[in-house]
Amino acid sequence: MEHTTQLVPLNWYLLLSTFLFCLGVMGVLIRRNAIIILMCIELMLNSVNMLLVAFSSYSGNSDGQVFVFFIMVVAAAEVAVGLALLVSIYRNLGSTDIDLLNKLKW
Amino acid sequence: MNTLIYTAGLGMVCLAMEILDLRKLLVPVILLGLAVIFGVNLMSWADSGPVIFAGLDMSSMLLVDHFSVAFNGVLIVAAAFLFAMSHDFYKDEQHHLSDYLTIIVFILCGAMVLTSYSNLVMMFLGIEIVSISLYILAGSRRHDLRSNEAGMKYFLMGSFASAVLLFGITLLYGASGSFKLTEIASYAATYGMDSPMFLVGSLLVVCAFLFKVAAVPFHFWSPDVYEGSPSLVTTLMATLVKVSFFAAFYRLMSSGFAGIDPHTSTILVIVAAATMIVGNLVALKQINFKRLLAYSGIAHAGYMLLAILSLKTNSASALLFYGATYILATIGAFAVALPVFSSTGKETIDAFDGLGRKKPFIAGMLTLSMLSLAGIPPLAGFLGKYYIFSEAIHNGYVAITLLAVITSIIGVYYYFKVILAMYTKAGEDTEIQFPMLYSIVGIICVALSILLGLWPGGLMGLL
Amino acid sequence: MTFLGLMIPLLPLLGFLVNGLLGKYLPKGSAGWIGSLSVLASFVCVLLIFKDLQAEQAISIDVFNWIALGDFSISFGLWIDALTMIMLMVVTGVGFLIHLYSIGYMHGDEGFTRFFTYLNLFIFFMLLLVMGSNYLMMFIGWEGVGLCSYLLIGFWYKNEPFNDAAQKAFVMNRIGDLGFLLGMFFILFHFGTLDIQTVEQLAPGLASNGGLIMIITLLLFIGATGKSAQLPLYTWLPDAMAGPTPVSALIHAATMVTAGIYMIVRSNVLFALAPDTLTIILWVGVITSLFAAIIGLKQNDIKKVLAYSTVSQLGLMFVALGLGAFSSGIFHLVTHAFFKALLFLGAGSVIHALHGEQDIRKMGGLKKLIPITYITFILASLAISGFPLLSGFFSKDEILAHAFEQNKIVWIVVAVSSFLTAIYMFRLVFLTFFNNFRGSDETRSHIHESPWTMTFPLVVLCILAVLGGLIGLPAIFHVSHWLNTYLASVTEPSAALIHHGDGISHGLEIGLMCFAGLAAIVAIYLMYRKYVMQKAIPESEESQQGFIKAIANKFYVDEFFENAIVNPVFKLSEWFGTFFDKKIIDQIVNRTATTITSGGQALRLSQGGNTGTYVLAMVIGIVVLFIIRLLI
Amino acid sequence: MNQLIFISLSTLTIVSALFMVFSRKPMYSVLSLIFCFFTVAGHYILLNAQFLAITHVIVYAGAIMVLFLFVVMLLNLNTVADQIKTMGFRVAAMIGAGMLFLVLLASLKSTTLGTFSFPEDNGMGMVEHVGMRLFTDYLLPFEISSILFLSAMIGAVLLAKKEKR
Repeated sequence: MEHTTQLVPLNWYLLLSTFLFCLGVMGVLIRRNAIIILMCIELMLNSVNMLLVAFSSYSGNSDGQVFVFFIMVVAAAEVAVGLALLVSIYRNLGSTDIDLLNKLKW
Repeated sequence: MNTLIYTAGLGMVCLAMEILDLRKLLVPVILLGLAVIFGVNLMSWADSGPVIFAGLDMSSMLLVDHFSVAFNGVLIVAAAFLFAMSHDFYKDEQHHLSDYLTIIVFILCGAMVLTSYSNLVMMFLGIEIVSISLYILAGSRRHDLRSNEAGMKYFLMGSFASAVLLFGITLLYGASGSFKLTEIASYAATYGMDSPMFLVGSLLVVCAFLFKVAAVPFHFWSPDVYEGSPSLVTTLMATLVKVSFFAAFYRLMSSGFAGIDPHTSTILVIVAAATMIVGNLVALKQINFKRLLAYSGIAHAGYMLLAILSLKTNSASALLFYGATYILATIGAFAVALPVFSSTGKETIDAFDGLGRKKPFIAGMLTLSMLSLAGIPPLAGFLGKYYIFSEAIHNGYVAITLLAVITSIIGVYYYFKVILAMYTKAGEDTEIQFPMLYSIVGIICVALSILLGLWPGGLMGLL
Repeated sequence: MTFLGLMIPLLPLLGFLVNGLLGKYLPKGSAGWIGSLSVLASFVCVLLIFKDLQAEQAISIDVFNWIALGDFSISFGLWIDALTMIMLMVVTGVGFLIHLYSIGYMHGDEGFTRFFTYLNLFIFFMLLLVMGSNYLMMFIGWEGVGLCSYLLIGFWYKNEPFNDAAQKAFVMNRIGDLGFLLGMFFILFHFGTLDIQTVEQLAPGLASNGGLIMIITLLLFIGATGKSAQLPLYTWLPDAMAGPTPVSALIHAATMVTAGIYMIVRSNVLFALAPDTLTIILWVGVITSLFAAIIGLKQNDIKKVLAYSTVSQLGLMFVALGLGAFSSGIFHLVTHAFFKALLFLGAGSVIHALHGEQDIRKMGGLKKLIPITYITFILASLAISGFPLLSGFFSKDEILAHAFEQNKIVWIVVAVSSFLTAIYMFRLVFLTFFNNFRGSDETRSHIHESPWTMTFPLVVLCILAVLGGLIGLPAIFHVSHWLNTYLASVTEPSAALIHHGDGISHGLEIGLMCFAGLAAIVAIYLMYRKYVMQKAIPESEESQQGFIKAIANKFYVDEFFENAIVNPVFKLSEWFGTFFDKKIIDQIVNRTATTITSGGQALRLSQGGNTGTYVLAMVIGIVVLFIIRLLI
Repeated sequence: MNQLIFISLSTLTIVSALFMVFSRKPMYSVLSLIFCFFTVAGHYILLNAQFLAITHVIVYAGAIMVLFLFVVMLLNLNTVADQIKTMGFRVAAMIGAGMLFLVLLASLKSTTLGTFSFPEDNGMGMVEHVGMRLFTDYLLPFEISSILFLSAMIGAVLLAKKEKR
């Protein structure tokens, strides 16, 4: 009945995800605050999740959805560790600016 | 499979011992446990049945084959060395000892997953277990800003690389409809070259692996992180972790991508060439020993990439042999370096000044380790290089192999810098404390380096 | 015999282990005796084998199968044939004498034990080098002697940074090693084996593949130029004189630097199949021998003179190889090992007596003060100058005869350089031992003859330097040339491949010998006039004018000689020494090194410590890899 | 209809993501990212992954983002605007990220995926089905991920706990 209106090309999801992924990359590059960078990485992960779910629905195969759970697990663990590192740096440095972290070089 | 379960169990035991306040026994118990695990691992060599976990067939997740058993064996031995050294290294941090050791045990678990996965889900989890635990360990000197910096840098770049990896995995899934290596391989064999998603996905995954093994241009994290991390963690990253990532990379390329297509091989050749050049050249100018070994590790990654390139012949045993020799030499070097660092308070090459006079025996161990890293016969490092290079030539990569020979000759210079510092300079009169366990680890590593150099038989051509 | 063969390298290794591991617990000074006796024992083993081993026989000892990979395998094997025997006798025999000498020379040095540890390790590796049955074994020895050489050159460095000189030595040897390594790779992948004997047998079958054999031999020759200090990789050898004198005698005169010659003779069939390579070797040898001899004329450091002389003599050996006269090369190698080791040990004895003074301008008149050193030194100088009937005379003449037969230009150049040899050697002798002492009185009062451990080796080596020629008496003496006969089994396969002339007639040979002997005598006389009768002392460069004036009022002959020959040659020498040597060769090598390291430096600066930059680099890396992927 | 929903939802996603990336105040970034995650959950529902959508909201918006918020407040980052990178670097970064986007697009453009209708609710995204998969086929990774959690837990405590001295 509404067959034509229901069509969403899978390419659109591919495009959206790629765009969000690259946006996340840009965020990682241009921001100096470690928290925001971490959030940008979360954005990248989410773009991936979305694409996985799209592929999963498209092919009617739920592996993709299950994988998203694992990505969430990892993201949660990553965030916990990342924020703990951040707090410990903040205690020593009084800032979360990663450009101040340049003692190790050359 | 049992190997993995027992290792995870060992991690639990460590945590339990913390609760029971048995810290003193921690290292002996872990070493004992590793010995048992090594035995269990050996037993699974002959056992090629399906992987059964909780009554379910998990063969599509984990595949125990000769490749994984052999690499697990090497990793367990490496871990045993690291734990033996940790006893003295963490002497002043007793209250955190069990935390550190448990995390290292878990890293070993992750590394074992990496050697035996047969599904991208497991690969991803393995990579993350290893990486996340390493972020923690790298930043574990909480009051040391350098350690913080190392942890943070590693964390940010590592997570970024994980995101790239995931994007790649997703595209592979989108193309092939599965996470199983076998299905991906059959997809690759049928449509691989024509599917843009598959190509992009595989390239992104390769990039993520190149990051993990510190290949140029994804190597930038490694010198900084190696330098800033506590030295034992640096040893861990340079040895166990690096080799396990290479094993995973090899497994992915050989059983996931069904060999190596010409495009990927061109890219890997370029990356390997850049890696050898950058690693060896930059190392020439280093004064910090850990940084030096970081660049040396980058250079060695370049050589090990040759094994990945040489998939056509069965280069797995070349990779195994090289990995083992590299681990032995690097741990041998660090077994000398760690106590020297803590006695002199320096981590630069001149910390070794005059060691040849003060402690000739110890200096001899470091010399042999350096010579093995440099690839001077008859030490094992030479045979490792020789093995990998000859595999590469059999696969037709002549030019890159010539470059590898030339860069490895350049590389000898910086290893000799350390040797010459020990023998031709008079250092300060600081007393070098050299605890027993370090010497034992050093002696075993060096002895194995020599033995493997002279009688490679067993390990060479194992796979 | 297998057992004895194994013991040869193992005994010095044992000495190394005992000294290295237990040195601290042994009584002081015993390290020297342990070291020396282990080499002596090894020498005895060599003699025992020599007694029983026929010239055409060979012992092959496969210790174990080392690498078994696919189609080819490499055994950890030793190979003893006539050529090995000669080298073994030189290495262990001369090696033992130098060990013995070092006991006296290094007496009281804080690194006494360490010194003998390194020395024994060196002997071990050198023995591996000459006994290895395949190129890989040879390479182990090759690298090992290099390592010991650096450790010993740097033996007396304290806190100074390991300077340019050592870096240069290192870089030059690396270039050489690279050549060897690549040569080895090519051999492996085209012959499928690294076993020297097999390669030698297979090589003629591959003769059609001349280009390949030429590449292999050229690469091996590059290896040889690095180790044996030939143009352009020779300047490290004079700098290596910073090490203790026994080291210079052992490593930088008698043994290690001859490894290149040994390697070429070892693979003589391979080289014989590549006539172009032989020509290159010939000319490199010719130029090096002349060049180093000229530079040697103006050196004022006693050890530097000897170092350049070594380079020059090694050049002469390469000339012999280039002419296809492999056994003549070995003949000169042996006699050179005798007299050059003796010269270095004598120089060491002088330096020892003068408490470290090495400048010959501050010596003089030592002949009465240290008579044994004086007599042995002068005999060695006569031998190296080609004074009739001493060892150097025969070995050099053999090379000259081959040169005369094949290429007159080579003959002329080599004759000139051997004339120059006599000149610089006797300049050295007269300045050191004749006239009056030019140092301070205080130093003079302390001069004394060395202890017996030092003079005994001098005397033994002196006997060898005088009589060493007997192993290769030319045919005109109506005896067979022992060395040629002995080595025949090694050199015969290649002899068929090289076109030799018919040989020169006995009359001509006698004429050439007389000529050479006469030239040496003339050179000695000229130096005697200048440095003994006229008491000339080389001055620093500023007062050169006055120096010329001071001798201007002498005989016309002298004047002519001074202005027409000596001055230009000496000027040339100075120019070569300062300009060519230091400016060009060193510059090129150092440039290469600095280019590489500054490349490293530039790349190093890209590591700026900023996480953002690193991530950006990664992103760009991904983009670039994608573009590569899209384009290909 | 579906296309319309997709486009409007995607626009919201992109705008909130852009806002997150470019906002100078950490607090705004956090809040816009939370919003962004809600729109992603909307996509999940569109794609028939209902259980996942709920979990997503709980884990991301509920746990992870609250953690972020908590840290931002704890470290007092909500008051100051962030430092920005130099102009040159920002231009380079934009070019880099833009290039990445273009290269990915160029590589993927020839993908033939076709279109698809959002499937009938076949129960694939419901908790029963996902749970079954998770505890049968994916049991091993499920257990292995506990190692990851343990390790992260130890680590977080190790790193962030105040030392009693």
